[in-house]
Amino acid sequence: MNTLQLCLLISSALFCIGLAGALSRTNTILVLLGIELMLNAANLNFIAFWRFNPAPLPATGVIFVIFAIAVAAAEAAVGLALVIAIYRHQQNIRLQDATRLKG
Amino acid sequence: MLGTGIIKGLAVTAKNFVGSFYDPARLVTVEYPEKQIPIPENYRNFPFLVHEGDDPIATLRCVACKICENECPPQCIYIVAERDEKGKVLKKPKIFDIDIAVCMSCQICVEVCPFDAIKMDQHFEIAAGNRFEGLLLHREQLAKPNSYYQKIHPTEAAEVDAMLTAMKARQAAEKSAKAKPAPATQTPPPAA
Amino acid sequence: MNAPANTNSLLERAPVMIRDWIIGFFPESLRWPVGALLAIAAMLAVFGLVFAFLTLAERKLLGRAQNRPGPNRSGLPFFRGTKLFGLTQPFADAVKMLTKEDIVPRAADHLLHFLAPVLVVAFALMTFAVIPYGRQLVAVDIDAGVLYFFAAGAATELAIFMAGWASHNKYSLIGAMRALAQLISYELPLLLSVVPVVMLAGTLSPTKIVEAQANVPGGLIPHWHVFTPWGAVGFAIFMVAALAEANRSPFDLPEGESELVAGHLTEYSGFKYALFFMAEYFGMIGLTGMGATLFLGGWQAPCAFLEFIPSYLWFGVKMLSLILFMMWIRATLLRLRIDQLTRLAWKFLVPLALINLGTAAFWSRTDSWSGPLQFVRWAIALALIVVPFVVIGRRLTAGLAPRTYRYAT
Amino acid sequence: MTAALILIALLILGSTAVAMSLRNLIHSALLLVLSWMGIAAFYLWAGAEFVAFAQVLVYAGAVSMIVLFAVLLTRRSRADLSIAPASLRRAVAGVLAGGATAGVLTLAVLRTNLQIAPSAAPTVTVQQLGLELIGPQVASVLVVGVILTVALLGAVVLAASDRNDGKEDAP
Repeated sequence: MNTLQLCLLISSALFCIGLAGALSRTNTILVLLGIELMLNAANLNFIAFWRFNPAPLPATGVIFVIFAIAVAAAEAAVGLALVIAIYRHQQNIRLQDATRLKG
Repeated sequence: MLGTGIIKGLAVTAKNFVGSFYDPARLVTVEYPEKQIPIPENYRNFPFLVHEGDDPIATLRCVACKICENECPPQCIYIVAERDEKGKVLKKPKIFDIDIAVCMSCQICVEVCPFDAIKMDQHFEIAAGNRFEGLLLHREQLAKPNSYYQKIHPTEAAEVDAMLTAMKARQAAEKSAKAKPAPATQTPPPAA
Repeated sequence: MNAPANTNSLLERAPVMIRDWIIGFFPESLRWPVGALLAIAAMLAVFGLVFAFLTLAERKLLGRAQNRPGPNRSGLPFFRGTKLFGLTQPFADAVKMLTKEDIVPRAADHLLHFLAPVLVVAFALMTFAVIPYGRQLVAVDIDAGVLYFFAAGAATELAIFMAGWASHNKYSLIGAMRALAQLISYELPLLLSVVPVVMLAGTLSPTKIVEAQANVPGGLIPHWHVFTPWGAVGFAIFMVAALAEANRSPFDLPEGESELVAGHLTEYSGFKYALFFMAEYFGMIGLTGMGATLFLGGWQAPCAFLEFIPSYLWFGVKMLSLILFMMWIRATLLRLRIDQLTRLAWKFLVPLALINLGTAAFWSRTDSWSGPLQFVRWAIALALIVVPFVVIGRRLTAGLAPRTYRYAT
Repeated sequence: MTAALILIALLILGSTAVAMSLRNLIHSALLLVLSWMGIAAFYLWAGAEFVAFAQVLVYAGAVSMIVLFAVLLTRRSRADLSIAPASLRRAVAGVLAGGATAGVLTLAVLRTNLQIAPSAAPTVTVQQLGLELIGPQVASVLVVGVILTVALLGAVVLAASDRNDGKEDAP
């Protein structure tokens, strides 16, 4: 096992923790955070591949991660605005209760 | 325009900042232990006992009548009258204690005293290390000369003194008037 | 470094020489960690002292601005009657703070309650690492130093939130929420005001930004960013946002002692309180240091013939005058309300900073204009600043006539 | 080198796992900040310092703030924060799905023959990044800008309350 594989294992473990969290928790905020963690795990992969690429490209992985971070920030903002809207609607943020499309 | 108010405000504080160095009259505070603000004449805090002569305890005006002790709302005065060998009550206090931790400066003791023996003091630096013994004043600490009273409350003291001398004169006149028709057999009037 | 003779004097090189002399005693493998530790120790000592005397300076300045003498009584321990203008006040305060009882509410979140003051000082100290204090005096010279500075600074607000949450006190929690709202609002103008500098200097490294503001040899006018139209606006926005980031008056809503007791500090006492106090001043030192670096030429002397004075002294003078200006503002302005605070950020500072970005772009495109065109360049740039300022400012204050007082004169 | 990586990995995975299983939302959020900082440490370890600082600035500075704000805004009392655990079935299903994915990914990673460069980390300066962004990647930059603007507007529209509380006083 080389260092790249170690990095990939770390990132897949992070991805799976995020996945398990997003699936098993009922709080909307924690589900959103789990999705954030999955995005972060993908970013770890980009950096790991960029770092250990046998034929290095100057900045590709870094650029990828910069865009991913920007999109993740946008996702967090919209997601949490949704959480607040849900809370205003049904006075809690349990995911099971948000089942109606029309309110 | 936006911001002009801020600049005006900054100018004001800068003026005060610089001015406080050049113009001591601007400083609103007094450096207390070195300098003191003169105390207004009618300021009062805790009572003291007036004495007339050089010996503070012997010449107290107080006759231990206990009126003030009875009237004191927070019950901070404790008086025991002096007795001679036969147990006869003398007209002076053996114990006169005021607990100024309890006293509320109401001045009722001064109002009710028929002999002008208790007056309000202006001494306020009374901090003590012990709040029980340190703030329980005995007659030795309470006794202060009439001249001190005249110094701290000049107007009031002048009235009291005028009244006392008038009373003394009247008593002396009555005494001399009584002495002619009949020899003095009665007890003398209470010492003023 | 082949600098001119007068920039290479003994005083200029003294800090570096002392460091080299001390790490000369250690074997080769230990030199790097020892040098880093020395830098940390020197920074802690210098800024600890600066912090101590800044507290005194602030109290003196506020006192004088309110026509009071300020603290002037503390003397020396065994010489009664000495006063020394109160110069020993900080040490008396320190002794008092350290000997006070450390009270933790029973319902508090004990771990977070303990971690918050530690973290807030740690993050504030981390920002010091990238500021260039002098010609060769920078602890860590990293390529993305400006970004590092703001990343570390953003984290302090997290520690303030932890303090407010862990105290289990409603005032603390309101203070923490205000701190969050304030940070979210003012992070944006702070970063946007820095972007033009990064754009025109073409680097994120603080040392290179300082070098970009170097004097023209023999020049008399400082070549600082603040003396350009976009730089002046950027500096003003930076200072306003820095006041908010450092929780200084008039943006000290998280503490707000008149309405929130002491905000997030309510349940802190003794040494932990002192740590928060220290972090506030460290934050102020860091932000003003970065402001001086980005806009006021960092350690550069104003003109070439003044370069015989060591660079770190110039830096100190600039930083201290900015801090004193912040204190002057504190003596003058009232605390804002929370809605006024966010309105000022989103409706005034952010649009202004965005327009300023355009001005900076114009300035960099017209770099080659000279002669009479120079005047045209200045006129256009100034118009690009003044017109939005007046228009947005009028929008902001619309409907607010000068207040009339019915009972006060 | 590898020791530092393992330490960082323990920090990231430990704090994330604990954060995802805690009942107190505030503790979860603060632990996630720790794990994001660990990820930034990983980027530093890999030599991508710009990304590391951007990660701290965006995640520890902005996203964590919004998360904490959302947590505080969506509760009625302090006790509200200790959310009841999900039903056992749901939890087991979630962990099983995560574990299965982890197994698949681990097998895939270990079975693939990945070549790595023995050389040091590729260095990328901020200037190179900037040139890359405004040169070949300029279209993506514009798209990301549009996404961010739309997200900002969308968040404002979603979170803004319908009723108007009357005019406030301006500063």
